[in-house]
Amino acid sequence: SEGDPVTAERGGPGAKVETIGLMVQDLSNPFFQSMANGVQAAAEKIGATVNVQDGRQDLGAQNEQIDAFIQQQIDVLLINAVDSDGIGPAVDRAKEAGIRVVAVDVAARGAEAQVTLDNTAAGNLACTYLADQIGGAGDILLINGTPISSVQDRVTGCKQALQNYPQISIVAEQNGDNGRAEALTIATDMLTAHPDVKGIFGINDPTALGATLAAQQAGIGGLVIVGVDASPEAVAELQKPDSMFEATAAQDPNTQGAIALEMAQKLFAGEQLEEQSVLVPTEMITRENLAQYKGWQ
Amino acid sequence: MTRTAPAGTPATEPAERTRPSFGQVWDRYGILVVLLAMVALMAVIAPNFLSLSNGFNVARAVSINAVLAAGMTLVILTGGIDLSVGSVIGVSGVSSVLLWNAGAPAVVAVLGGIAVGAAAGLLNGFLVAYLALPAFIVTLGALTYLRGTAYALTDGQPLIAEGDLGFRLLGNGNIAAIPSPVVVMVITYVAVWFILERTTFGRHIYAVGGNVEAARLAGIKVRRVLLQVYLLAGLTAGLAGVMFAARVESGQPRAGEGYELDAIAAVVLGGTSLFGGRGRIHGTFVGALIIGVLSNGLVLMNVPFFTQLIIKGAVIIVAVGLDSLKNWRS
Amino acid sequence: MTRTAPAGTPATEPAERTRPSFGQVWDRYGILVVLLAMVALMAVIAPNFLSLSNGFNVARAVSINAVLAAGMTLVILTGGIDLSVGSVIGVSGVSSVLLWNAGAPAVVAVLGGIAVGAAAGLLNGFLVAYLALPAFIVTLGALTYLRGTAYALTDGQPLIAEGDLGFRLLGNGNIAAIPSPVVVMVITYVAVWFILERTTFGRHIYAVGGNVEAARLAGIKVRRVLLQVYLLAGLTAGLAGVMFAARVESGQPRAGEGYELDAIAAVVLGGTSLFGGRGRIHGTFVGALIIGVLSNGLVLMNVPFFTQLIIKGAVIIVAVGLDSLKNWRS
Amino acid sequence: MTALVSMEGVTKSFGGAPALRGVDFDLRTGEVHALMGENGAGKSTLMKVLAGVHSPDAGTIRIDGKPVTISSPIEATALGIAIIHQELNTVPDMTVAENLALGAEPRTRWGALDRRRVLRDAEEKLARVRADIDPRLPMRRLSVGRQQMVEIARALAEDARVLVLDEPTAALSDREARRLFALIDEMRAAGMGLVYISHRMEEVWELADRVTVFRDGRSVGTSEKAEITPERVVTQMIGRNVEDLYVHDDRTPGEVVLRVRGLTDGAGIGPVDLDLRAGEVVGMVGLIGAGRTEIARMIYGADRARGGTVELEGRVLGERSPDTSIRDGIGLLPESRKEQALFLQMSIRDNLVTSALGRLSRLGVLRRGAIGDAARRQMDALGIRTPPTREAGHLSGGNQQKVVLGRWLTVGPRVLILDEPTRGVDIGAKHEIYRIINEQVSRGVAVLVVSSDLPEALGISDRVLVVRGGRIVAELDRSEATEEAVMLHATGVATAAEKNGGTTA
Ligand SMILES: Nc1ncnc2c1ncn2[C@@H]1O[C@H](COP(=O)(O)OP(=O)(O)OP(=O)(O)O)[C@@H](O)[C@H]1O
Ligand SMILES: Nc1ncnc2c1ncn2[C@@H]1O[C@H](COP(=O)(O)OP(=O)(O)OP(=O)(O)O)[C@@H](O)[C@H]1O
Ligand SMILES: [Mg+2]
Ligand SMILES: [Mg+2]
Repeated sequence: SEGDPVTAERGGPGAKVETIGLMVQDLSNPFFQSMANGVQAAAEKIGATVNVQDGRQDLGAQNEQIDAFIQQQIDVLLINAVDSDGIGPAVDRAKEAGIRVVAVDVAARGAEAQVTLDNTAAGNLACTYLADQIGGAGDILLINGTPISSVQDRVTGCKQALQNYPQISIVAEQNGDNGRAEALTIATDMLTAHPDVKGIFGINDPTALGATLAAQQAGIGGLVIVGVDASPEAVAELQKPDSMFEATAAQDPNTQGAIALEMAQKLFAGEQLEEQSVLVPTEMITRENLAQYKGWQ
Repeated sequence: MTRTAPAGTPATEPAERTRPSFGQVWDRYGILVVLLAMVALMAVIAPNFLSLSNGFNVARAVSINAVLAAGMTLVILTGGIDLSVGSVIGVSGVSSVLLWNAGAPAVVAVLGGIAVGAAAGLLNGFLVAYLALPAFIVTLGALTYLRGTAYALTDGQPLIAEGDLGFRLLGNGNIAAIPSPVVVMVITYVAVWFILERTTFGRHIYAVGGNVEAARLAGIKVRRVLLQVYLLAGLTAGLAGVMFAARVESGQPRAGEGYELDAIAAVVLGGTSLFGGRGRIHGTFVGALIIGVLSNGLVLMNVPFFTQLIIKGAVIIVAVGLDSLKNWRS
Repeated sequence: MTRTAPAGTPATEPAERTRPSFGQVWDRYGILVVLLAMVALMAVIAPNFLSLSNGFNVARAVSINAVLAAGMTLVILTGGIDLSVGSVIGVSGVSSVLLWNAGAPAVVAVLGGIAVGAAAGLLNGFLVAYLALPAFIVTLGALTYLRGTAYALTDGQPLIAEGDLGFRLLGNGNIAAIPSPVVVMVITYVAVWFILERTTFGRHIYAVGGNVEAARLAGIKVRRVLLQVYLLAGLTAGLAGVMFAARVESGQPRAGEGYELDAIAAVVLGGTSLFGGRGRIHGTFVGALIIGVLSNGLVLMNVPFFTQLIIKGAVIIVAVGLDSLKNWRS
Repeated sequence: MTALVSMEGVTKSFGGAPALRGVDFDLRTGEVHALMGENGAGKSTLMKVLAGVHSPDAGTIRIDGKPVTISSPIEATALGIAIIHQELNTVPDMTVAENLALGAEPRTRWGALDRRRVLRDAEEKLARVRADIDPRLPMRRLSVGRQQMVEIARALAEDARVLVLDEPTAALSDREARRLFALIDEMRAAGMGLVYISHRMEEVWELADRVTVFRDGRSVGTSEKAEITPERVVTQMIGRNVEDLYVHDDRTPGEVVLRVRGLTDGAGIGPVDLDLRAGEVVGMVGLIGAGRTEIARMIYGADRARGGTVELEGRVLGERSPDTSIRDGIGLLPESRKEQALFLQMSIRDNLVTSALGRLSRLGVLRRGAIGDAARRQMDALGIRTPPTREAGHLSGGNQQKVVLGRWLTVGPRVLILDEPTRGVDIGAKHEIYRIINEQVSRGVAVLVVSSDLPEALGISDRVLVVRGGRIVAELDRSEATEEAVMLHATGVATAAEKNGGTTA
């Protein structure tokens, strides 16, 4: 309904995807970089080109990027939205322009199909593990992040899990800005206020690793620190035998990207999808099973 | 050896030539030339850049920053600055959606959102004008507490609009085949242009920015002028916030983060002096377009995001560099 | 008819009194009082606030912003501004870790990181001093392209340090029971204090900021002074970047985002005028502490982060408000 | 003998606008060489070329016959050339001592700043010009006049062979001026060469050994002391002679328009009583720092008064501020036009109408036709012949001053207070300004003139008020107001005398 939308109907039986648009929340996070790599690799196999755009965690920017993609008349759009609902209108515009839209990692209102990580489950798993490790009782710290859909779901999941452990209480919850540095600073302060906590949950690996550093520097030992993502950084940390960073809920952005492209290709060729919504399972990675974990590509 | 001239000839003022020199022309249109050069370049290297629909894309994408920059121009003309406009976008957008969800009619929701922005601006203005606090710090503080307020209003969660948002037209859709945000932007600029060029208030803005002591001694109510200017900046930011909410059909507490810098960049690129007293609103418009064209073109060219940042930074500097060639004449 | 009055007292030079008035005392120590008041408050309401270890936490947390603010003070004293320091932190931190991973000895890695910052500052300085471009825009551009460069250097990935980082001491650990970053901070401030108060260069900085024309006519090489000031700002930012990398023991391309505003806030809270020519380095130090104490205390009290933003914003404004009470005497 | 300094064919233009069109000028040792000419004639520019501030487009400069190129102020200093610029060039936020040391700060053995010597040198320098100013004071605390004395001290300190004084007395009043003239004589005797730029004829007659007149970027002639006559110089300057410079028609003042009683700022200024009648010019004179400006500003409401009343046509005015004063019909032309009056980057037109926009707009919307007419009318009345859209910053001092005055004529107040209305203005412009004042008075406007130019004050006033220590210590009729009489009161000698010897009848 805007400008003169480029509604050249593309795709159809047997059609091959040639141009792919991929939009991610924040390329400065290795997680999304890996996702991009996954899509790139899959795209090369089918000989398509990918235009990757960084949302810089700004919904406004993602809106502009979609309009530019519409302009480019790309075939399919794989979108990892900063906000599931806020992206809705833009997704509609893309569909009107004849672009097939698949949501990756985070749901996107109006997307025709989605591959999402169960972020709630990830948070749930991580905190269950944490709870068990500290013996089902004691105080813990929760390091939250910038309020975007995926982060919120993890926190929700974590709190759900903790409902089964009445003797565990979250004594402090602060925002670590999804990053190592800020997490380090506030974790230092949180540990000062609550030196006797048993564990820490960080909404992603950078956050959890920042907390780990904080504990080390504060000379506090014996904590159980868990994160989410199982990023290379996290794997490296897990390999240190004495690190307090003990586990992380594995997400596989790489495969996610590949699956998303697969679904988009199907849609483009007018085929039916077995399921509109694929939920990538997540598993806890610990020192024990680290060997089996293949990690991100 | 005494040359005598007819009585009363005034001291000839060397610079009194009225025929515009190249320099003066460049002063006026330099930045415009920069824009056109950029458009030409993009047209050649960026696929599908030069098309009506993409023109509208750019205009639509620019509209929010342009509206911000319009209000910012007024503040900067008085020699001040407003760093809080980005956060105002967050608060006002959220407020308008809150109102809508509370069952208020669209008009009320829109006006409510704008009013919130205006209120924030009024407080900035009061602190700057009547308590004589430095604008930079006052609005930096506002940037911080307003963002906090936006989060607090929604408990940190984005706010989903119930039903379809009554004022979505402000962000999406067309008015007479022209994207509606673009229409809003144009109206804003006409209004600001009128204020600056056709009203006493406009003259007073230039006077206060040009020489505040002289303005006071000339009987201008300096404080009131300052108050009104920050009020207007908050108001336009409030409008931008509502436009943002309408565009994404939801209340995003994080909306507008960092937008203040883009707005200021647009103003300065447009040739307005950060020391106040000197500048034109159409320059700001051109400045906003430069930034918009650049972002759009770089995406179309599929430039990696960090390369985009490098290019953007460089272009901003080069643009003012070219523009400031005028200073080289003196 | 001549009315004659009794012999009038000689022209009283209103402000020639040299005995410090209350006002002057407040000028000097006003902001310090604000800090102490805040510490007292925190000591009462924030758990574990008043302890040596937490004192060190605050100092350590403050150190990076404080070092930034030290260099920023020099720039602002000349009437300029440097928005790029936050991004410099990213570039220089990443560079130092790159060097380390490339097998360079710790010292080289550190100096390399600092040099990168200095180089960035040098370019800013050249554009501001010799091409006379507005500092705000030049450094805004630098903020953008330097961030891009930081990403480019690491492909957008955080850079894990190989082995344990040779210069981690700069960010962690102690020197003589004092956290090493705190030691670095103190050295930096002593150095800047000496430059400003005990060298001709320092006088020239104040002169350029106070009245650039007078400085030029007095034979001061204005451009060189400006160049050096931006160079120093880049250098201190580079140092801050290396400290950051050492603290997080990795190269984070996102490091320092938004730090420029905190640094400027510290400078202005410290009583330095954004118009230049007026200010003291110890004020900046106090300003940085105010910000640090506030953040630390709020976290200790586990205040929700959006409430923290609201309080921080308000406190910044109130602090300058109290400080500017001095203006009320005139 | 070869000249100490000789400049030949010096040309300089700014952005295509010529300021100097091939000037020859020479300076001998042991002489005071006066430069005169209209505003914008090029006097300061020539001297800035000599001082290394501007580099000439063409022309040669010789010192002792040897050609030199002077491309920076430092090089000029090195060559023994010192200059006191027309505009104050001080750093307000630095102390007097630091200002005096600026650019040549003494260093300790280790290269650090030698703060003790900075202070010691400052005291010496100030002593040399016999100015009792505390070198520890921030510059901003000094009045314009005292800041000027500091500038003089700084210039004299660099024991130079050539000293240029560009309108040094513009901010000084008689006593300080006298002190300066004494110094000038000493330096001349010591064999220095001095260039003296001024718009005050009297000073030139008194000091100059030679006078060179500038016009339109050219030198139009140099006269030896013997052949200097006012007529000749003035004619060379503006192409005609000004018969009687100070315009003053005989007139009989009307009713008291403005009545001030017990006005004080509670800090050294006042209490002040004074009456202004319709159709009269009252001069306010005194030494620098006497407080004339403060009194004027308090009446207008630019500064808050702590006590006393101001009555306008029998009506007591309450809390005054510039905007209320303008509404009531009081206007003030401030002391320094660049800092307090002019909007340099605005057009002449906008400057002229700034205070009258209320009348020239409807519902806040500008009546552009009316504004254009009003501006054009004023420019004709003032004799400003240049496009109304021209930036005020590009005008010469004289025309700038006329523009500021014109702003008040556009408003048309009942009471007009003029603080140093002809500071730094050339004789032609001065004459026109006096004419305008006279014309206003004839229309029944009451005018209060603060002036440090004593002959001017006496020449145009019907009555003269002498200010000392923030108070009015004497009121003299036009008939009895002689320079001597005024100085007696201004310096306090008169009142002292009266104590031991009755009052004057
Ligand atoms: N820096 C400058 N840039 C542009 N024009 C200038 C500059 N300095 C002087 N001019 C112009 O050069 C001409 C000569 O100026 P100058 O100051 O030498 O005159 P002047 O004789 O000193 O006048 P006055 O008696 O008012 O001081 C004027 O028209 C002035 O506008
Ligand atoms: N900027 C200033 N700051 C502080 N005190 C000032 C300032 N200007 C003037 N004064 C003081 O106010 C008094 C009057 O100063 P001022 O010189 O303005 O009086 P004046 O009679 O108008 O002299 P003139 O007008 O010749 O300068 C003096 O005591 C002076 O020291
Ligand atoms: Mg001059
Ligand atoms: Mg005065």
